[in-house]
Amino acid sequence: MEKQTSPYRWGMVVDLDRCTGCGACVVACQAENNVAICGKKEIAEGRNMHWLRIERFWVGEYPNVRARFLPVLCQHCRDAPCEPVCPVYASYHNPDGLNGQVYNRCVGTRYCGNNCPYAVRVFNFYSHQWPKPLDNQLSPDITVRPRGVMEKCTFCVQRIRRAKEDASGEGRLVRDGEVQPACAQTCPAEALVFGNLADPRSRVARLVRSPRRFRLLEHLGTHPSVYYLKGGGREHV
Amino acid sequence: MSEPTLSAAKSAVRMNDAMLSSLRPPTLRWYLLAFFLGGVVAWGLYAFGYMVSTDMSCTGLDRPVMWGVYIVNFVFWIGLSHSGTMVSAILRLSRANWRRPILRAAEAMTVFTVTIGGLFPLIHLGRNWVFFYLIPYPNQRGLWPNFRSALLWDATAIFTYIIGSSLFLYLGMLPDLAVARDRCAGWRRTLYGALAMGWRGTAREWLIFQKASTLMAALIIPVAVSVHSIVAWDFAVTVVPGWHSTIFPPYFVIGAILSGVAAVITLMAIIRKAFHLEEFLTPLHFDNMGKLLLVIALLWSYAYFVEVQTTWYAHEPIEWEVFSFMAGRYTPALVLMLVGNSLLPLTLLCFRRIRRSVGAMLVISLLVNVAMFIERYLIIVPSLSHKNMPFVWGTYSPSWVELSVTAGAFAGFALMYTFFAKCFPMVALTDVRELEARKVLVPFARAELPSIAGKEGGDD
Amino acid sequence: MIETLGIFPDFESAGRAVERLVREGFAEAQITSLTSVSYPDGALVKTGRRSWFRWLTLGCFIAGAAAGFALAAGTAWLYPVQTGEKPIIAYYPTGIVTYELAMLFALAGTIVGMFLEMGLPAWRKRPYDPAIAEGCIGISVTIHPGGEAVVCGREAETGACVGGVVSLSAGEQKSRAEEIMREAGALRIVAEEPS
Amino acid sequence: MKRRTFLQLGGMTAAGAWLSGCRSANERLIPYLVSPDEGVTPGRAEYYASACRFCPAGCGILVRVSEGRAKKIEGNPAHPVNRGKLCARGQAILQELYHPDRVPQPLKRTGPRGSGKFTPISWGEGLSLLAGRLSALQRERSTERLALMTTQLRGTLAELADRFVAAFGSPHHIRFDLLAPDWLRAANRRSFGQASLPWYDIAETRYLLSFGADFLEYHLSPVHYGFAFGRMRQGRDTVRGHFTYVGGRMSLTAASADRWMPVRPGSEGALALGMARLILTESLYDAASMAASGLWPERLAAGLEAYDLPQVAQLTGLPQQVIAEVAREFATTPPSLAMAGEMVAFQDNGPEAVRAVQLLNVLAGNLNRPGGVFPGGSVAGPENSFADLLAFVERMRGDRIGVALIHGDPLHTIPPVTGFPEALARVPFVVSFSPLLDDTALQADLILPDHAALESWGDVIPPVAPRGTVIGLMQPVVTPLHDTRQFPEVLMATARELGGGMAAAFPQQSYLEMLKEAMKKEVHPAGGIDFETVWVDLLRQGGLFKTEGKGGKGYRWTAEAPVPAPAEPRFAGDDKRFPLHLQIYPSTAFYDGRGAPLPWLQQLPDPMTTVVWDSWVEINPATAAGLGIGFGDLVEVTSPRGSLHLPAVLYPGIRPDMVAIPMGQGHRGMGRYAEGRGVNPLALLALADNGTGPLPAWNATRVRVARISKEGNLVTAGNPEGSYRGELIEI
Repeated sequence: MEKQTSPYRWGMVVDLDRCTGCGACVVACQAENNVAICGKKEIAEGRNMHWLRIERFWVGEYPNVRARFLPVLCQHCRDAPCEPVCPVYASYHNPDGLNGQVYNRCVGTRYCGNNCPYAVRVFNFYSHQWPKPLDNQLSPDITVRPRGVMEKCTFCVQRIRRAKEDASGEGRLVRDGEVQPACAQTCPAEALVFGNLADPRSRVARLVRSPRRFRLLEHLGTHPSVYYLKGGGREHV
Repeated sequence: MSEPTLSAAKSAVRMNDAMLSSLRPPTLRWYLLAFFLGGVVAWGLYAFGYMVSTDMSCTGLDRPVMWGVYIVNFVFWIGLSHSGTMVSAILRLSRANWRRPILRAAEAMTVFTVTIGGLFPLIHLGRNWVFFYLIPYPNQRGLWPNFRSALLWDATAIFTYIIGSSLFLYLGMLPDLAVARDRCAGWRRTLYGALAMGWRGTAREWLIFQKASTLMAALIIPVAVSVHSIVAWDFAVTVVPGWHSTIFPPYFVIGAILSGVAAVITLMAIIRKAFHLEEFLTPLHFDNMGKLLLVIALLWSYAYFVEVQTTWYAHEPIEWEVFSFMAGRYTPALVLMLVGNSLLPLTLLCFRRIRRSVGAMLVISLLVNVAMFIERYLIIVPSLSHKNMPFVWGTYSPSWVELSVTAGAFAGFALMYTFFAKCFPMVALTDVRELEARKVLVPFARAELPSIAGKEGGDD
Repeated sequence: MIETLGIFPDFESAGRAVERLVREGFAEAQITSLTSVSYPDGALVKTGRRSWFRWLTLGCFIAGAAAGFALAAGTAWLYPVQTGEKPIIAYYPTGIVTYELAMLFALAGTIVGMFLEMGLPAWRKRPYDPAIAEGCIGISVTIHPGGEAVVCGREAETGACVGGVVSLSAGEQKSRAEEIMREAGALRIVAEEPS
Repeated sequence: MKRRTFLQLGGMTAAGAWLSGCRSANERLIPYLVSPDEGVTPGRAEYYASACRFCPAGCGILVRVSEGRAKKIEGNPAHPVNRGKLCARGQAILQELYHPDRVPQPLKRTGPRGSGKFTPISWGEGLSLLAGRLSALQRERSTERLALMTTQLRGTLAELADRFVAAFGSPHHIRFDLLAPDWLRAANRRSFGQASLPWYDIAETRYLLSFGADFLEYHLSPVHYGFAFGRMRQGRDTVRGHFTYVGGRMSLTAASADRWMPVRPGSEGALALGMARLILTESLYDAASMAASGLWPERLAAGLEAYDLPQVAQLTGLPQQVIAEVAREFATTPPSLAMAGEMVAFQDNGPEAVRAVQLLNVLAGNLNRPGGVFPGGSVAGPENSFADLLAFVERMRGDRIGVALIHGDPLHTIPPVTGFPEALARVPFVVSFSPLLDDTALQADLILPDHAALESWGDVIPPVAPRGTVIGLMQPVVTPLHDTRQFPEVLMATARELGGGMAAAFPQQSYLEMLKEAMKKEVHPAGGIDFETVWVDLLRQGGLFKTEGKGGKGYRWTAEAPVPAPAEPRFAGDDKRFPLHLQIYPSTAFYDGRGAPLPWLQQLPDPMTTVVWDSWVEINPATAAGLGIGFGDLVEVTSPRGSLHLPAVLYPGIRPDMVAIPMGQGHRGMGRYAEGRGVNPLALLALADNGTGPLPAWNATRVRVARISKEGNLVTAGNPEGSYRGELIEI
């Protein structure tokens, strides 16, 4: 069996020095991907469905206190801990380096959710409803997930798919910046940059070479495709 | 037919009567018990049905604690199953004669606990109705299950274990079924006759039977070890702090045997009382089981110490966070676990008087199992609560649905066991009678000492 | 094949009967005991010690290993799923599944082999007495119509299976055996109708 | 049919409309085995350009429309304000369109006011009801008894509203917005002689010093400045702009700062002047800039004699060394930039404090230079609408208003201390145009529901844009869902109904026609080019974006401008009974409350506290410990004006003598997601009167806080303990 290969390895760079924590990406993701609306009770129970969250950490004490923001989405690990534990291949890896989630296959063991060190997988504990006419907003490109299945950030795979089809229709590769997930597209400060890590000239590939780069929980050896750039200073000059 | 007149036969009749007393028609109390247990099972089924028909929000699960009491139950029940077959097999191989009255209770327990335990991974699925996606069979989806997943290892191992331990139980019961067949009438005779397969007890049959028993015992032990190792791998192969630990498989196996041995003692005490088997389940048996429990508790304590000591010494931040969270939030449970699994057995079981006291042994063995349930809980829940990302730490407490299903599982086990006890010989009577038949008094100096004639098992 | 079964109240009388039967010339292989508990081999009768069912266990073990390997590795090979940079066939899990299925087959094979070798389940009605369950001991003598020797195991010594009473007719052998057993203290004789 | 005609309206899709869906779904079955991201193309969607009017910033948007339904809102890359970027609020207005509790048709009140009992009526009935009331006023020759109350409208809509009121013969068009930058216009007029709003060149600055200007959240144009902030930080190869924030509460903006100076509330002006004095005495100022502004350093320094370092340190509660350090950095890192924001302006010495900050820009030479501050176009607006509001309240109280037409939700966004709610209750006929039954609509006699933004036409003129003319155009992207009509159309229809001079004031058939005329004036199409073509192009592009040239008059300190002299701050409530300062601030998600009905915004964790679906009060952990308050406890916040019950959030980024409550919640109506949720902190505000009349000093109220119970029912998206354990992930 031949391994499939791909000219793409999608990745993202999150520049924490640019990130202001405003939350635009969170709503963009929710709007793009038919992410369920969760009420107060649901979030109180720890069942928020957001695929992308901004973590806020307090460091130090008043008056020398700092707040640090960390947008966390699926890291699309090259060695994703969620993949091998799924008994039904609902969590799988595609040749573009995306960590996919096939809702139809999912039986809801939630093993992947446990084994994801980044805790970015959300489970449909509830059977979510969109009161009419809010359901008009639901995007036809993306499944509305039924109860009992796991879901997570896909790097807006529907957009990638569209861009790849457009490109292959024109007999070329997807150009840098041609496709962006909703979060990166909307980020006012351009803290999120998406692109093809396999192309050394792409913007992400250039940013990844920054000395400020790091990856979340790097010691676990998951090799995420999401790179972070450390906040530059944030201390007194 | 004329009754045998001589004493050997007489004692055989008496023993048969005593040991098959459980097969007598059920009393009102039995019906009440069965009715009560059936009620609890029905409630558990209702709770499960409620969960399936609404959604999983009725559980206490959340992110990050995506596994809760269902998986605690799974590990606990699979752990319990270890005593039975494994203890019985070890004792058979080591030719401990005192094992004989215990065998059946232990082996039957294995079959039922592993059945209950095996249900829990299915109960806990988000979409139970597509559970068959987990089963490897050629399907239209063109997709086979992912054997990389420890859950598939579980599935195969538990399947093997259910089949193996059922066969082991049946094998041990074969001669007893023949006896029961000969003493019963009506539907029972038909049933036992069919199950006994025409067993007559010829010398040849006995010989092959003994060899098969020994072989089965030898085969089932590695299966039992592998089953609980795989259950441990469900946790150990993850990257969850507190789970990712190399000692988990042996530690889980030891814990499983500990809870299993304790459960056998509990059942011995109950069966002894319920079926008036004081003559066969003597304080000697409790004494020996007590010694076994003591040894296993010692091993468990050692394994736990090693596990915690490594964490403490390494002081890896997130691992240590998980441990301190567990010790902080669940202090009473942690203390109860250490007392029940380690402190009490290690001190009390050193005393012969306590080991020989059925009441004390019942209390200790129950406590061990309470502690083992807590141990499973403390392994699963705190680790998930404080996983790698501090921002999404969470808590978990089981909901009424999960508790009801748990209660239903306990009642279901008790119910199956009660039915089994009513239908099948609860004491391995041919094994016990064999010992009786081969017991001779050997003159030794001024005394006559009891001795067992012949080699155990008739096989080398 | 005619089987005659004597029911003895105790071990001693049964032992006596076997001894006398052997002395009379019945072969060891013709005589067997029916007991509800197991006695050490040779206490009453001697039986061939070799059994073959464990080969079946081994065979099943190997078949199970093959099945397990086919299940884990074969299906992955035939229905490959792209899983990033991981190999299509997972080595370690294949080992586990192979092991478990091998053990499953071995366990099942043991039971099947045991019954096959015992010749159970028996479809033919054979002489039996429920008193055996109550501690009585049955001694059965198998006599072949025509008086030829019983079929012996391969390992039996030459002549071991041919008793002295072989010159008698089947019917005579049967009544001789019954007589011996009664003398030894049999409570009753359960005889099989000649088929 | 309706949808088709609508779509034919001119093919105004942006970025080229193309439909796929030609590919048959049955072409081949896709087995599960094939990764599902191969070979499946979902239907193509169309993008319509429009503009966002949620907050005054006026960003350009693209709406993705599929099968006649709006699916997603994205930033319009062609729009110079937001360049394809968009904030959380802008994306959520989709839910305003599809809100399940929209008012589907005109309603007439049947129960008592506030009871929420209404009867649906037809538009004909509704309009004749309104026209009847208005013609009654005309008959009584008391046309001045009509009042129109709106937010600070701009462009064609403002013109239309003004014309309506003027034609009717009423002087009352009240344009009050709690958060409107009146204070900035007034300060600019006093300091620079021109009221235009500034445009800050944050992207190019090297040292940004913000005095309570939360430009990443709501100040003037958050997306525009958010984009600039990213470039200031990492957009230049060798320079990383430094950012210092001055303010008693660490806002979201302050959280991105390198240095946070938790200054005592009301002393920001003193701090600015202290820095100014230090810059002057150490001769770090930009001599050219001083000269251009006609300022003499020595004379100015003499005027600032009172603000020596020890004195300022004492006033502000900051270490001398820090103040001096920041002052020197600011003066010696050109181009630098000082901004003053709402948190400074809403003190009772705010007007002068804002000017003190502006003085810093003069000293450092930051006026009209890249990386500094420019006048941001010619947008004029009210400079003291608060006074208009108070006068209007006085009129209502005197029963001198007969009909009030209200667009917006003033009952929620005007602090009750102004007397507005009681005064409004005296108005015999109140008309609301709210698309949801908000607080104001609940008190109205007639509701004539407006279209949702995505169903409306309009022009949106951003207050802040880099030089030139920028007019965003709104166009309907879907057919109206309900039987609603756009607010300007209703005004025009009413005028027609009234006839006479009113009808004559509106010669155009529709608002759209009026809009096109206004745009025609702006673009002056060259001869030969049909305006319709230009119009379609404008719609496709999202508006008129002329960013070149027209660089008006720069800022210059006017000769007659006095030296800023912020008085000693005064607060409502004495410091014994009310020991804590109260700061209210616009919520990141809801702005002034208009975002509250949108579930996406309710679900969006507040960036700083991660609270969802609620209000809260932020308390410094040390203060909370002293009061026995734990995280999430229910507390009572009492001001001289009233008290509120709400959960407490222990917030390390706030002064111990201060508490803060976000605005935006506490609606009595506004649909299922907002109703009865949280509290409206405006109820706590008292007015500090410094003798010159009431000022909009919304941050000059003192409160006390007491614990009530453990049951705060507070929900945070982040684990409160884990939020302090960033070291575990090495953040």
